[in-house]
Amino acid sequence: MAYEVVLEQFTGPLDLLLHLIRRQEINIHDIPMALITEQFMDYLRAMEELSLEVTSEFLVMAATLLAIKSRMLLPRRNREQPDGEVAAEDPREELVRQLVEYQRAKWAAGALKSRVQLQSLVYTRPPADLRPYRPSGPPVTEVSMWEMVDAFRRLLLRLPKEPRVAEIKGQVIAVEDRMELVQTRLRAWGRTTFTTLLQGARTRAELVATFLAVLELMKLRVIRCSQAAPFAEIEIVMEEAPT
Amino acid sequence: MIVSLLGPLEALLFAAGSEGIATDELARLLDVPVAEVRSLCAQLKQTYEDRGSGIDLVELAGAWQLVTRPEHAPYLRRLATAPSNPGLSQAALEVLAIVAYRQPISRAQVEEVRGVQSDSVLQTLLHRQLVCEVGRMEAPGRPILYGTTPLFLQVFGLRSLEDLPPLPEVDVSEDDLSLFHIAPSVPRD
Amino acid sequence: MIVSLLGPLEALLFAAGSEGIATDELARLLDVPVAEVRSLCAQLKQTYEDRGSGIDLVELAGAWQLVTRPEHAPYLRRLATAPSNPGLSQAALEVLAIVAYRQPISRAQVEEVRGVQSDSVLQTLLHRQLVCEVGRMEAPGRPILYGTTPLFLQVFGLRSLEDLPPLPEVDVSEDDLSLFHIAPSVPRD
Repeated sequence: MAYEVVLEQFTGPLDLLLHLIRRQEINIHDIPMALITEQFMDYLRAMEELSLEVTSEFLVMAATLLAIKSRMLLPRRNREQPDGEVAAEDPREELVRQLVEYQRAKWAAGALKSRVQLQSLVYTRPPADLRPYRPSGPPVTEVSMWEMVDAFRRLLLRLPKEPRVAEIKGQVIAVEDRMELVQTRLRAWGRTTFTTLLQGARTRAELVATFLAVLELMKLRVIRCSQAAPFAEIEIVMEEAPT
Repeated sequence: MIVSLLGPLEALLFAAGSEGIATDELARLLDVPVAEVRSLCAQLKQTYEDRGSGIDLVELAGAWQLVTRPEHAPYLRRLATAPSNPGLSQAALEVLAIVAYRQPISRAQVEEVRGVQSDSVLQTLLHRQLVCEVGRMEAPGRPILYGTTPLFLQVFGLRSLEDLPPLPEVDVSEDDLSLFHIAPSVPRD
Repeated sequence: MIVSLLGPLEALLFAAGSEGIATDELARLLDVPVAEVRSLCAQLKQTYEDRGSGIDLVELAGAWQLVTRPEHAPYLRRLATAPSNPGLSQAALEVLAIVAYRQPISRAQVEEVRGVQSDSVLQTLLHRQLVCEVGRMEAPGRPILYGTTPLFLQVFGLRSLEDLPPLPEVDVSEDDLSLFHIAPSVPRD
């Protein structure tokens, strides 16, 4: 199936859903969940293929759609209305309410956009220099320096806060390196124990990598492990070199 | 008497330029009641219209202001200084629209309508002084409530919030929406 | 045809502000011969006279310029001394503060800090001779750099720029700020 490559940026999952609904000319109050869910998932897949970031909100919406879709397949539970009437509960109800609300917001955003576009065609002029009309004295008398400082401080407060960035330094510990290390040790010492090997490890990642290295070396039949009794020390020796 | 005040009114508005003058301030400057200021402004606006003037009189964010007419923008664009198009993203327009129509509103409420995190967009709008904090909600955590600023009214050419186009009551028809589509000429199917 | 250009002419002159526009520049902007510009300007001037407008069109030093009429000076005097029109708007104070503390600074840099277009505010400050051009930036387009003037020091009672109170660089705690918001009685010297 050929994806329609929509390079339009959707502002969120509701925006995308609304687009799909409009494209299919679907009644918003009667959304065919299977179809829409499938198309939504297709779109996410296409986004991934294009290496576009799929934010968590899209994934949450995908899960919601799947949940609604599966609930649609179940026999409808009935629920008692306040007036005693029994009405079938539609699993889509909340989603429809959200979509209708969002649709209104989108309409309003469009209305604002055309207004700002119109307004950008309107020019004005800077205020005239009224100094000649002032009786006497300096042009600005009613402001003190502190008012200006206050203005600047208020501005500083208004500035967007710098996003806090925590740098996570990843220390990459390759299993291959650990395998190399284990073999070096064994060549030097002839034999060792599992505990001894792990003693040098300073981080969880190092522990895991060393453990994986031992497993891998066992699988490759480079080393042999033996244990005298349950929970006893695991002894590690080099396999006899194949002759 | 009334006619003779049209000249002073125009001179005052001309001198005030982009700062504009509020109705009550004009009443003080011209020494007439507020109602008469409104009538004078209406007359001046009509005069401009009647003679196909390049100037128009508008009320923006509570202040009367002389501006050029949109249809003359092509000529004015050739002058060096152009008014800024604030260049708001689709997301920013969405948040702004929700704040404008639903104010006072908390960030969480904005996000509920949009279905998407809106923190950074809101920060941008705050910084650009299109929205501001207007109070706190009486709820756990006392979340900040946001509203629009006078600059918002100015940028969007609104006299007041009542000037916002009314929201479609229930459903928006396909046609209404397509008006605001960016590229309706691109076939969608 | 000629009539229809009166609107654009008026819009251009209005937006040009106190600098005015030279005849040949108007000819270029309106795409008509110089002789026609003169005729159009004469017509516009006549229009203002006929309706007792507050505006007049004059030719000063080769540039056409819209001005207010001398007979309306008493009203403008009121505007100039209006108590509700203190020297500088909040926006002007903000721009002035940025220029004062960060000079030399370009308009684009001021706008970056404020997040709002600051062209007309900067114009106002230039006009009031509180800021002035101090050079050009070595950057594409060689943007103008602004700084404060001697008049700025005089108006704010400063011996030199070193007299400006030091500012907290980035992190201003809420408490610090509220001190400044509420208590302007902080000793001034």
